[in-house]
Amino acid sequence: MPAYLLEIFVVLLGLAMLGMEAFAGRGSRATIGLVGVAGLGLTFALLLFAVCCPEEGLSYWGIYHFDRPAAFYKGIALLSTMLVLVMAREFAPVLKRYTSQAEAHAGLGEFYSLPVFVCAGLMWMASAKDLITIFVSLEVVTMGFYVLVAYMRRNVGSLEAGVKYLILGALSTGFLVYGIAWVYGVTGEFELAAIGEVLAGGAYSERAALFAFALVAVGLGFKIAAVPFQIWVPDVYQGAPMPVTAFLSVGSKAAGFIVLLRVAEPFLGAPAINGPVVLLLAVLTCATLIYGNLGAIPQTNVKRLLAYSSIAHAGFLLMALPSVAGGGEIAGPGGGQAISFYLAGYLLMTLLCFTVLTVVRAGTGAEDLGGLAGLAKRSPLLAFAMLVGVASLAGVPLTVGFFGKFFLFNIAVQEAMRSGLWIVVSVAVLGAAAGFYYYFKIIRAMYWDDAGADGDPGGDAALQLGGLTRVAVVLLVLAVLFFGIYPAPILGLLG
Amino acid sequence: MTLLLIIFLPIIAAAAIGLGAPARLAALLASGANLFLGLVVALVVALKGDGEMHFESARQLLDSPELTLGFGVDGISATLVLLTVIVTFCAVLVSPARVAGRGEGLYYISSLLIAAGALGAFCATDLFFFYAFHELALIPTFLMIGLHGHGRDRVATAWKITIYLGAGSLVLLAGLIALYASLSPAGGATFDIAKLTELAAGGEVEPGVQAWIFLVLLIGFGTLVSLFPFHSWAAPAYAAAPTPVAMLHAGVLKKFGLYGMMRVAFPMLPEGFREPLWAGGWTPEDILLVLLLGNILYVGLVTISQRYLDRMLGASSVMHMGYAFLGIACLNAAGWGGAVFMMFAHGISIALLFALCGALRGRLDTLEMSRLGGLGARVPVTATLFAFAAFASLGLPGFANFASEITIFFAAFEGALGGDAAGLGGLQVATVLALWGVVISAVYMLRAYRNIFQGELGGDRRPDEVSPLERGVAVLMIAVLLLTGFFPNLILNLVGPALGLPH
Amino acid sequence: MPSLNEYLMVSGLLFAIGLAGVLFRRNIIVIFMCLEIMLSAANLSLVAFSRFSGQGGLPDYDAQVLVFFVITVAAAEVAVGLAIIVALFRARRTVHVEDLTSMRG
Amino acid sequence: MTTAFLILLLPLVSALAILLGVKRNPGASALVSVGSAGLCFLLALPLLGADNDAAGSFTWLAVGGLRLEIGLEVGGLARGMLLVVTLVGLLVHVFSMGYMRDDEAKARYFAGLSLFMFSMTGIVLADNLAMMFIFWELVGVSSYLLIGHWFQKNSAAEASKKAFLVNRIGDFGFMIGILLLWGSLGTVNFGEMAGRLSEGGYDATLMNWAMVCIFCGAVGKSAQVPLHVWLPDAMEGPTPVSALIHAATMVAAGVFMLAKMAFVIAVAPTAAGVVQHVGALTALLAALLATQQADIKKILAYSTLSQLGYMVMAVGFAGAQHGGAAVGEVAANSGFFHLYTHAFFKALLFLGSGAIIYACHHEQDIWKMGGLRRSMPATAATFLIGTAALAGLPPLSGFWSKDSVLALAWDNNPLLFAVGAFTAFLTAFYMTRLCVVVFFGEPRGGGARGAKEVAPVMLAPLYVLAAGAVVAGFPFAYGWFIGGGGAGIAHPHGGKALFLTILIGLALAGIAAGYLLYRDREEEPFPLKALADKLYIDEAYLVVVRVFQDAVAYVAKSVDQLLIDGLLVRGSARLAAGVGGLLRGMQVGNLQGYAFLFGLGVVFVIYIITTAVR
Repeated sequence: MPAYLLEIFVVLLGLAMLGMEAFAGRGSRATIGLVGVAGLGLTFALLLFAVCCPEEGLSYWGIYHFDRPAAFYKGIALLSTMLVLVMAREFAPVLKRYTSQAEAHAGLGEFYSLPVFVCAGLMWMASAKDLITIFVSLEVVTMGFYVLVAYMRRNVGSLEAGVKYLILGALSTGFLVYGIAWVYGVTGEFELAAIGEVLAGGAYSERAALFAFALVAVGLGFKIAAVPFQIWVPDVYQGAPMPVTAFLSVGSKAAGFIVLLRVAEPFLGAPAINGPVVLLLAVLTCATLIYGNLGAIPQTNVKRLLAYSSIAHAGFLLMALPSVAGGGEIAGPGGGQAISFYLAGYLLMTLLCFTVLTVVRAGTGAEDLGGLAGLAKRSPLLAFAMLVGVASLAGVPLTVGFFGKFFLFNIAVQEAMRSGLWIVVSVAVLGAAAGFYYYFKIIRAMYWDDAGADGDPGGDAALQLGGLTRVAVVLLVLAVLFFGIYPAPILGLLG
Repeated sequence: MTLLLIIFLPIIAAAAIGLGAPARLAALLASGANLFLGLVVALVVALKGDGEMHFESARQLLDSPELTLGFGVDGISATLVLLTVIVTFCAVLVSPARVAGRGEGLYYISSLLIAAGALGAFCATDLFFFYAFHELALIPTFLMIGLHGHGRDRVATAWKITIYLGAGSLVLLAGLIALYASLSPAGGATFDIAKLTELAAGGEVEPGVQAWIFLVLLIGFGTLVSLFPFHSWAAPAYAAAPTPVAMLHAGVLKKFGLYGMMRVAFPMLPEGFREPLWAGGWTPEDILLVLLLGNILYVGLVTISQRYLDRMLGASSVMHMGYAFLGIACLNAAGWGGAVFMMFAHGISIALLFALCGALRGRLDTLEMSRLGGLGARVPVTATLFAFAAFASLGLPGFANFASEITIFFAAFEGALGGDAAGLGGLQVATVLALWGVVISAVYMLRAYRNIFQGELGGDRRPDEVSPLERGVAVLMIAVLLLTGFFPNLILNLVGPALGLPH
Repeated sequence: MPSLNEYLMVSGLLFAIGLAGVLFRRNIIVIFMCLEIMLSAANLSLVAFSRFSGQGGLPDYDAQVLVFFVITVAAAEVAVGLAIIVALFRARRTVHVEDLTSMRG
Repeated sequence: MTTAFLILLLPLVSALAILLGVKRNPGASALVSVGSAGLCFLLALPLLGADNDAAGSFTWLAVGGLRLEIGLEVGGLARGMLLVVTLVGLLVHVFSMGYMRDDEAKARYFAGLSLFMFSMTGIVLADNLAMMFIFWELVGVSSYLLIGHWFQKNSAAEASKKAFLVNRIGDFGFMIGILLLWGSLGTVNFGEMAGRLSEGGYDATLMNWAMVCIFCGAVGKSAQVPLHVWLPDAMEGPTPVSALIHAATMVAAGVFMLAKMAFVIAVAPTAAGVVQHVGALTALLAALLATQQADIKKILAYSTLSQLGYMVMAVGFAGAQHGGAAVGEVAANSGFFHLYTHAFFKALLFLGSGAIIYACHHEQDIWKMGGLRRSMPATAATFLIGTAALAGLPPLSGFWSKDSVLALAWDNNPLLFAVGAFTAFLTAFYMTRLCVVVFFGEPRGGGARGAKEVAPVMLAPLYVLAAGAVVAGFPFAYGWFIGGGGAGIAHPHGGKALFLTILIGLALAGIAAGYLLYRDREEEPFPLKALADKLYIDEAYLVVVRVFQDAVAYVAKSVDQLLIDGLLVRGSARLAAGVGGLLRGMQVGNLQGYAFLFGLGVVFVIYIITTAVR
């Protein structure tokens, strides 16, 4: 079956869930989330078995392309959305508290269906190879997030986060569109492949091309949370409902990187402007690594800490970006592969952490490190899951996070050997070392600190978690460890 | 299969404990079985005596880059495997049967994981897993020091060792990547150590580049071995760590860096060691010689001025690493054999010392040496065991430590002054200076022994004797040291054939 | 007919005005309007580029397609944005940005 | 297994047996130890006549180009030395059974003695330097254990530590010397080294350095200046130990080693000069210090030092030329000759002093003794024999050996002869002083008043040693030890009569002076504080240790804590946290501020990318 049916199916699924919210009885509303998970799971199965993967890339109407990377990112979108829905079910009590008091009739159906629409946007984006489609799909995703972030409308933090995200997001959209206009102006094309040809050809204004790239980089830098456009991240992560934070950190970042990979490739591949582009990326990489890793050190709110960590990860991912154009010269996976792999791993470990945090948040109401105190005692499974997730984020070997980081360092070192920009590697090493500190702070809280010491409400009571969540947590732990030893399945998907 | 069993048995046991198996029993079973298997492996390798890899198993995980979950042992790794299984068994034995508060299982899980990491790293035939396994110890060490460590500084110490070693590992990782990337032919990236070594012999990498990569590896590996000036994590961490962790970390895990130098840095960068970093400048060899003297002389002096037994032992283990580096810097078979032997001997002896130190800690109110004294009259058995350990550590003949040190010293002078080579080179000068460390280590060890066990009683302390179990553990390790000290060829014949050196 | 550069200059000016508004105005509604100005500036550039890169006297319609999309997106953004701003006003009784500092650091 | 191996291993077996179980029964431990010593002596006897040098070897350690052997040779000097060691060892064992009868840790003591016998035999039988070094270290540790036998006493604990550490300093040099020889000759086997040297082609400067370094080992072990400080303190150990280890055998190991290395000294003239002068200086200095000591064992200890100085000086003449021919082996033999006569009379004197101390209830101050010749006649008689031998009265053994030592100086270096002769005078003087104060006059302390003659088990060794002290110097006796067919010992080449007159005259003068000055004194009549306080050398060392070791160590520790750990490690951690805090400060929370920063970022990005274009 043609791949684009998947997106259509997902959109229909979202609509169906909205319909359930509107027309189904009160009792069956609780199952909306389950329907979403099941529907997405079905889509995932279709993706794997009915669609994947043609020998050659397919193209429909010139605006929809389907190849291995596209399938890969569709898979990432589907998986992360499924997990976000699982999380959302755990989070429902908190949500209810902040939404339904005034309007008792408003259920949570929207909260389940919006991620599904976002997922459709993400999937479409994976198949977009021209700037127009990219822009539109990106906005579908962003628009969904605006709503999701501000979803808890009785919660000041959520609203504040929503407004900040909205204004800054729109600002970045402005730059992106303006940048796209300039790219078009310089090259006369929207198709990325054609743009690449023009840029490689050399008959254009280099300065204008670079100006265009800078504007696009601003817009996309916002999405991936690269310094200096990261400024929204901590506040929005902190304010947004926990599942949305998770979705933002995975979905939004993945979206940003898919686009950045595609858009940067023509510019990096053009000999005339390659130098400045690489330099700009190096500067952004260093700044992002420093900001993310060092800024995380003093944090005590776990969501905020993970927000800075998300910035840091963007920095690590950026290290590999300069090599996307010349992938053949790299020993080991090339830039695109490495970034994709990392994002897949990042999906697993981040969602693992957020799932645990969601349960803790729902159980104790705490979002700071104190809420995690004594978790090892209250729920050894959750503590261990969090341990694995955090270790993976920190890049401890034999977890998927290490493989990801390894591939990125692999590229960064080889780039440095070629270009002499060792500063990037040095900063990355220091940043990763600092990472041990703030990630292990979480481990410390769970295992060393005693619950109740800081008078947290949860005390020693065991935490409740639903069956589906339990399954998800166990599967995620296993996946993080399994792919930490045997990454071939993921790399195999990438081709 | 045997090797896989050795490596994964502790992991399985750790998982079993995590799922609720009786901790001590599972750990004892696993480490006991490992002790047996380790002996078998060493014996088989020794009998084959051909310097090849044995017990090889490989499962390719990736085609490009070629990544293999592969293990195998030659003489060098077999020696270290032997060291690991012995120390692990002893560490498990001296672990407390019941832990106050929570986390009984953690004691055993962490010992087993550290052991598994070390075993995996020593046996890996793949650069990636060689590196990855070593890091298995990171989190257990952090948790153990923080949860069950000693002293007021334990929290700060746990952070320090974790971040310091984490950073060192990352530097190492960068160096390893640069190494494998520059060696791998286009389109055929591989992590296979044997293949990389072969490629290195082809000599396609420029010597100048080799020198720089070597330097990065030296810093990375050096940090893990506590090479001066990257040593300040070690002594406080060992002092603060619970006994089994200190034993395993100081005794076994630390040897990973040295092993890496021998397995990776030298064979894969055959010209890097003696190539100037810049025209007419220092070579990595010069730097290493200076740094190892820093370990032996400078850290030796630091050791002298320690006031607490545990800190002193920690610093002493840093100091002794200088000799192992010296052996490696000899760049001849004798020196390398001596270095491996040294790793083995030091591993056992420092584990023994930490085991005894742990026994003392449990029975005394302080380990500040100047406040103790005369305990030899109260606890003669403990004193005797400690005397054995101390003399082993300061390099008394009869113990393996002496045999290994003397091998290294002789190796440094092997053929150095005969014929045309009349005159001392840098290595020989360094060796002469390093010899002074023999005096230094006697100073601090005897001072410690005198302050704790000899002289008049300091305060009215009536500690218990070591338990029969601790005594058995100590006797086992002393016996190993004596056996290999009297018959160093037991180890050297195992190591010898595997010493395929660059040049 | 004005040259491409003149269009671009106007467009740039418009963009700058929008940006300045975002940076210096305190009322969220006004900021939002300024953002729309920025999008319009981009649209202007697009149309200009389209006009000048066309062949045979016809503009390149690709760019104009994008302009329509941008307008659509802007409309959607306004809808969502105003909803959020209304919710904010209900909760906080303010639409001034300096009142939104509960999260920082 | 050859006899030599048996002799080597028996004491080890004894020590291990005691350690592993027999120690529960102290009496049995003593018997095991004494038995092994006796057996060794019996086994060593037939070796005297043997002419078979090599006694088998096996590879101890082999890796790469390095091969260290454990090989025994029972030739030349080793034969005599073996007999001295086993004989004196046996006697001391026997004596100890009495002396240590009531000691709490008798088993440990005898285990230590057996360990010492093992180590010492190893030195004697070693056929290469590496093996010798191994046992060299082992005698150090057995000495440490025995000096520190009464470790509950602070002084004993300190003394044992000091002994070990000072020896380690000597061994530091010794090892360097061994390494230099190994590096240049490619072997450490005595025979092979001699062969390589005789082929020529070695670097003379290197040999000088090597020999000086090796001499350091002897300086430490044989307590030569400046490393002599440990020996007087070592008297904290039980007196039989002092007799065996710190008089007769271990301290002589340095001389034995030098004698074995005479072939290197012969090609290293500068080093030979160093050896001679250090020996002479030690002889003189120690004799001077001995004249003012009050502790009976300290006097004997300084006397030992002084005699060791003689021996070292003698061996140092191995490099000297006389009449165009190197005296090499002759000099070694002369030094060794004094070593073995000294072993008899000094062991005798120490055991005698042990008997006295034992009888006086562990009183060691000679001024609290007196009149003991009446209460302990047998001990006094043997002690006087020992004194006469030490003073060099003919025809006792000391006379012959001292003659041959001083003959070398007489022929080669008048200055050193003068020093040696003056030392001989001092020797006679301080020994007479000791005897007069201890045995004559009236008892001055409670211990001396209650003194009774010691048990036969302690007297028997005294008799045997006294006999040895008398006859050991006769040519037939040293023929056994040194080997009749060898190069023999040194005799003065000219002015023989004058030479003898000077020596005998000085000895008699010393005795006379000692008797006249110290007869019927109640206390030291001529207190010379500087000498009594050992010329403040210990204090000087203390300062050196404080300044150069402890202070430097403290500085190193401070640097470690403040600079390396503090500034570099913790400082960078603080820096990271500080920067993190600063960055955190950027997150002002105000949307306007965020937009402004965003704008700044845009400017920054555009600035970078446009300036990067040329």
